[in-house]
Amino acid sequence: MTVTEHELEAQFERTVASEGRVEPRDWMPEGYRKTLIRQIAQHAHSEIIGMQPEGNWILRAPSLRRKAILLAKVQDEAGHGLYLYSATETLGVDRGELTEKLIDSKQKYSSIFNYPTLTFADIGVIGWLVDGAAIVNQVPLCRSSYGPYARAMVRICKEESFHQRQGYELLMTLMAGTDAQRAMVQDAVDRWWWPSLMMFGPADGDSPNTQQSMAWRIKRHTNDELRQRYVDMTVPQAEALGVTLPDPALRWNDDRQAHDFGDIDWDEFMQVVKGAGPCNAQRLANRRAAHEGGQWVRDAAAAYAVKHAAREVPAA
Amino acid sequence: MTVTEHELEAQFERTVASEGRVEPRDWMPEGYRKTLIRQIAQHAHSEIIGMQPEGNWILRAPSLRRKAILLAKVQDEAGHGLYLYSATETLGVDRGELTEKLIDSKQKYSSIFNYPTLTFADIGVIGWLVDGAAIVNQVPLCRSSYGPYARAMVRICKEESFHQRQGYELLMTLMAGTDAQRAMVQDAVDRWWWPSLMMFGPADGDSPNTQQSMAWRIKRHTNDELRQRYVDMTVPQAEALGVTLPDPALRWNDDRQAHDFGDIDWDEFMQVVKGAGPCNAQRLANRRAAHEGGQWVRDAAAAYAVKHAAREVPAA
Amino acid sequence: RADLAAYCLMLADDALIAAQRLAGWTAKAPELEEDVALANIALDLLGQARVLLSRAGHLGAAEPFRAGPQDDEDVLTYFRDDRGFRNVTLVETDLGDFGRTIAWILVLSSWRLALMQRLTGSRDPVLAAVAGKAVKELAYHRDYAAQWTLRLGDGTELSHARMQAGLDDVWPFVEELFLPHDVERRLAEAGVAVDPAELRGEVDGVLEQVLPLATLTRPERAAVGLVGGRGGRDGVHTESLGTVLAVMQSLARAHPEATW
Amino acid sequence: RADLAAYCLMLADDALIAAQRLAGWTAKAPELEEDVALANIALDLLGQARVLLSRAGHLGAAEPFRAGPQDDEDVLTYFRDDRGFRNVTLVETDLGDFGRTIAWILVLSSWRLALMQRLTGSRDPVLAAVAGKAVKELAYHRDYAAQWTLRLGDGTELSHARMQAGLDDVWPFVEELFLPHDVERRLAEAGVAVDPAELRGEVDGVLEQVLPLATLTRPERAAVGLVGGRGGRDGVHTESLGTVLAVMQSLARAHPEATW
Repeated sequence: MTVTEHELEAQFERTVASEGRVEPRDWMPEGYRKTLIRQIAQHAHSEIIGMQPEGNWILRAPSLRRKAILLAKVQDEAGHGLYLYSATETLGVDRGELTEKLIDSKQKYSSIFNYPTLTFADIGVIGWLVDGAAIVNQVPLCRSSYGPYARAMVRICKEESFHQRQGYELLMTLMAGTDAQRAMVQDAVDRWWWPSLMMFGPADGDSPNTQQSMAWRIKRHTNDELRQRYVDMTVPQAEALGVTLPDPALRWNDDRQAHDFGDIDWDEFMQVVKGAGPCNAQRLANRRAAHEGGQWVRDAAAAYAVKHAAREVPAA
Repeated sequence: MTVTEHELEAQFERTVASEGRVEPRDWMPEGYRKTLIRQIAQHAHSEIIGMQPEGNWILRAPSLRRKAILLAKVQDEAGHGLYLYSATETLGVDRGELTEKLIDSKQKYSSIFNYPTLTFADIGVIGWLVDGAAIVNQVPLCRSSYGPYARAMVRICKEESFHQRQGYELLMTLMAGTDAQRAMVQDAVDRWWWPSLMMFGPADGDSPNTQQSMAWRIKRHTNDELRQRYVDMTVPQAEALGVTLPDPALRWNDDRQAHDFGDIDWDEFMQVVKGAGPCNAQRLANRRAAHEGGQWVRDAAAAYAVKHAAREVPAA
Repeated sequence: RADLAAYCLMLADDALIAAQRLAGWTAKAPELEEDVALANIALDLLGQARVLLSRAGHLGAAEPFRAGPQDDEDVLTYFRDDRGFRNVTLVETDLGDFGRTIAWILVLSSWRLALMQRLTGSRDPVLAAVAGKAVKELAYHRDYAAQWTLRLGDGTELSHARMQAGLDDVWPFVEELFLPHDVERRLAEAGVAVDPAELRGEVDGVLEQVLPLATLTRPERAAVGLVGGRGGRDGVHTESLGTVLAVMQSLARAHPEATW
Repeated sequence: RADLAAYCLMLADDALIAAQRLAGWTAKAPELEEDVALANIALDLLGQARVLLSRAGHLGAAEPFRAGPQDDEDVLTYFRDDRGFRNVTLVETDLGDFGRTIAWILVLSSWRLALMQRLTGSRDPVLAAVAGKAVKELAYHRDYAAQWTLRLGDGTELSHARMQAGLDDVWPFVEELFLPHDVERRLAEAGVAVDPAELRGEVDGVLEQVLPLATLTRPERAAVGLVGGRGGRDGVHTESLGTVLAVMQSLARAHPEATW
C-alpha cells in the first residue's frame, strides 16, 4: 500500500467512524466495495425474486381493491430492485452482470422467498411478518455509511412500512371474516413465522462477517439483536390480531425485559440457503426464463438506440 | 387412354354400379382417387380439429363422470383421425403430407369446428346436434364404394352414435337440473342449430360436384336431402328435451310430410369456409403449434428406429 | 338506465379483462422497467374498471349476480359468468410474447383513447369525468406502446419478425372494435356514449403514422367472425375468456360469504 | 377409519391430479398415437381416482366439504381447497414439453406400480382389488414411458438434451415419493397400506435399467424442501396446485346446487 493509499484509507476510516457518508467518487477499500456490492445485490435480487410468491396471487386476488393493492406492491418491488441495482452501478457493476450471477446461483437472495404462497392469507402474512422483518433489518441501513445505498433505503423503508400496514390490514379484515378466513390466517402464520425469524440470518456465533460490516457501518446491529427486536415488536401485534405464533417456548421474560423464544431449525435454514428449499428451483427457473426470454427485446432496444443515436428519434 | 385402361375403367364402372367395393389394389380413375383423398382427408382433419372445441372443457368438466366421458370421446376422435388417415394412405398419400396441407389451409375441415364452445352445455349440444348431423352425413358412407373408407365409417359411425347418445343424455340431465343449467342448454342450442344445418354443405344448386360423387357411390344423397332428414329427425328430439330450435319458420308441412325451415345464412357459411369464422385462426394456430412443436419428437423416433433397425430393440 | 348500465359494463369489462391479462406479465417482463410499466398500465385500467363497475352497480347491474355481502364491483367481477361479460374479444386474447403484447397495447390504447377523448363530452357527467381522467392515462399507454413498436419493428431482424407476427395475430380482433352495439348506438344518439364506428379514422391514423416508421406493414388478416351476428359486446366471447375468468374468480367463488 | 379415508385420498389425489395434468395434452401431442396414449393413461388414472374417492367418501371424507347434492367423488374433487389435497407434489407440477412429460410418467408409473403391486396384498379387500386392476394399467404406462425414454434419449442430439432436461426438472420431486406419512406408516404396520420408503429400491431398479440404455444420466438435483417438515401428503403443496384446482373446480363451484 502506498503512502497515498494509507492516507485515503485513514480518511475513509474517519468518515465512517464519524457517521459520515461515503460517496461513489470517494476512495474506499476493496473489501468494503465488495461487501457492499454483495449486500446490495442480494437485497436487489430479493426484491425481484420476491415478486414471484406475491405475483402468484395477483390473478386470483378475491376483490378488486386487493388486486390493485397487490399489483401496486409487486410493482413497488420492481421499483426497489431498480433503485438498488442503480446503487450497485455506482460501485462499478451493472444490472446485467448481477442478473447473470443470480440465475447462475452465484449470488443469493433472501431465503424467505423460497417458500410457497399457498393461500391469499399468505399475502397478508408476507406483508406483516416478512415485510416487518425486512423493515427491522433495513431501517438501520438508512444510516448506512454508503450514501447511495442509504438514500435508496430511506425510500424503500417508507414504502415497505406502507406495505406492512396493508398486509396487517388485510389480516385484520380476514380475522373479522368467516371461520375459513380466520383458519387461513392462522395456517399462514404457522407456515411463515419460523422462516421470518430466519430472515435475520445465522445466530451471531455463526456470522463471521458481522464485525467487519459493523465497523464499516454497513451493518448496524447483530443478527440476534435484530431478531430479538423483531420478536418483541411482533408478539403484541399477533395478540391484537388474535393469532397464535407457533412457538410453545415463546413467552415474556421479565428479567431480560424481552421475549424468550424457541430454537430455530437451522438445518432447514441451511437447506434452503443451499438451494434445497421448497421453491428455489422454481424461482430461479422463472427468473431465468424471463431474463432469457427477454433477450431479444433488450437486443432490439439496443439496436434501435444505435441506429437512432445520430438522428433525432421520431415522435410516435 | 389405352385399350387396357378402357377395359379397366369399364370394370371399375361395373363394380361401382353394382354396389361392389373398390379396393386399394384395384385400378381406379384419377378423378375418383383425388376426390376420395380430398373427402377422406377433410373428414380426418375434421376429427382432429374437432378435438379442440371439446378439449376446451376437459379440464373444467364439472363432474368426474363427465370428465371421463369427454376425455374418452376426444380420444375416440383422435382414433377416428388415425383410421381415416390410414384410409388415405391406401390411396397413396401419407398423414404428414395431409397435415401440412391442413395447416397451410390447402385442405379444409368441417366449418362447424370454427365455432367456440362457450359453456359446458355446448358439449352436450355438440354431441346431440353436431354428432347427429355427422351421423346423418356418414351412415350412407358405410356403403361407400371405396372399401377402406366404408369399413372405417362403419366403426366410426358406431362410436359417433354412442357419442350422440351421451350428448343427449347430458342435455337431459341439464334440463332436469337448475334454471341456470336449462338456460345454458337453450343458449347452446341457439348458437349451434344453424351451424349444424350448414354441416350438410351448400344447397344442391350450389354443389356442382355432387352428381359425379353420387355416380361414384362416394356420396349417396344430396346435401339438401340429408339436411331435410336431419331436421325431421331432430325436431322431435328437441321437443322431448324441452328446448326451442331458434327458427320461427320451422313447422311440419303435411303436404311434404316433412318440416319446412327458414333460410340458412349462407353469407355466414361462406365467411367461415373462407377462413373468417370465429375460431378458424385459433384452430389452425393450435394445430400448427402441436405439429411443429412435435417435430423433434417425431425426428427422435425416426432416428431411434434407424439406429435400432438392425439390432433387436432392448426390452425396457 | 338499463342501457347506461350496459354501456358502463362494456367500458368496464374492456378495462378489467385487459388489466387481468396484463397482470399476467408480473415478474416475467424482459426488463424491470417493463415490469413497472406494464403493471402501471394494468393499474390504470383496473382503476377505470372499478369506477365504471361501481357506476353499473349503482344502476342495478349487480343485482342479478349478488350472492353475498360483496361490493358491487366485486359482485360484477367475481360472480358473473362469461356470457355476462360485455368486453370486446381483443382484450381477452392471450398476450403471447412481448411483441404481441405491444401490438395489443398499441391497438387497444389508441382505440380507447379515441373513445375516451370523445366521451369527455358525454352528457352523462360521471362518464365525462371518468373519461377525463382516462384520457391522460391512455395517452401514456399509447405512447409507451408506440415507442416499443418502433424499437421492436426497427430493432433487429428477429424483433422485426416478432413484432410483425404479433401485429398479425392481434389484427383479426381489430374489426370488432368499430362495430357498434345497439346500446352504443342508442346512447350515442342521446349524446351519452360514443359510436365506435367513428373511431376508425383516428385509430387508422395512429397506425398509419407508427407502422411505417417501425418498418412494419399493416396486416391483411381476415377479421374474426361473429357467432350468429353476435360478438363480445353481446356476451359471445372466444374460448379464452372462460379460462381467464376461471382463474380470476376462483378464490372469490370458493368463499361466497366472505369479503376481503 | 380416519386413517383409511386419508390413505384413500392420498392414492386418489395422486391419480386425480396426474390425470388432470395429462388431460392438458389433449389435441397437443406430437403425434395422434400419442394423443391417444396420453388420454389413455389419463383415463386409467381417473378411473383409479374415482374408485378411491368414492371409498374415501364412504368413510366420511366428503362430509366436511359437502355443499350441494353431488356424489362423494365430486364433492371431494370440486369442493376441497388446495390445502385439503393429499397428493405428492410431483403430480401437480407443470408437465412442460413431451420430454419432461415422459420423464414424469416414467417416474410416476414406476413408483405407483411398485406401490400397487404391494397393495394387492393389503388386508383391506377394496384396496387390494383397486390395486389388482391398477397394476395392469400402470405396467402399460411404465412401458410406454420407458419406450419413449429410449427413443428420446437415444434419438437425436436435440431429443437427448430435452429428455435429460426433462428428467432433471422432474428429479427434485422424486424424493418426496419415498417419504412415509404417519398415516402410511400406521396403516402399513397394520398390513393395510404400503410404506413408500420400501419402494425406493424398485423404482431405482427401473431407472438403473432404462436410463443407461437411453444414454441418460441420473440427475443430481437437490430434492425440493418441505415446509416446516410438511409436504404434499400434509396438504402443503407447490404453488402450481392452486391454479390447477382453480381451473378444474371453476364450473362446479359456479353452480354449487347443480349436478351434471
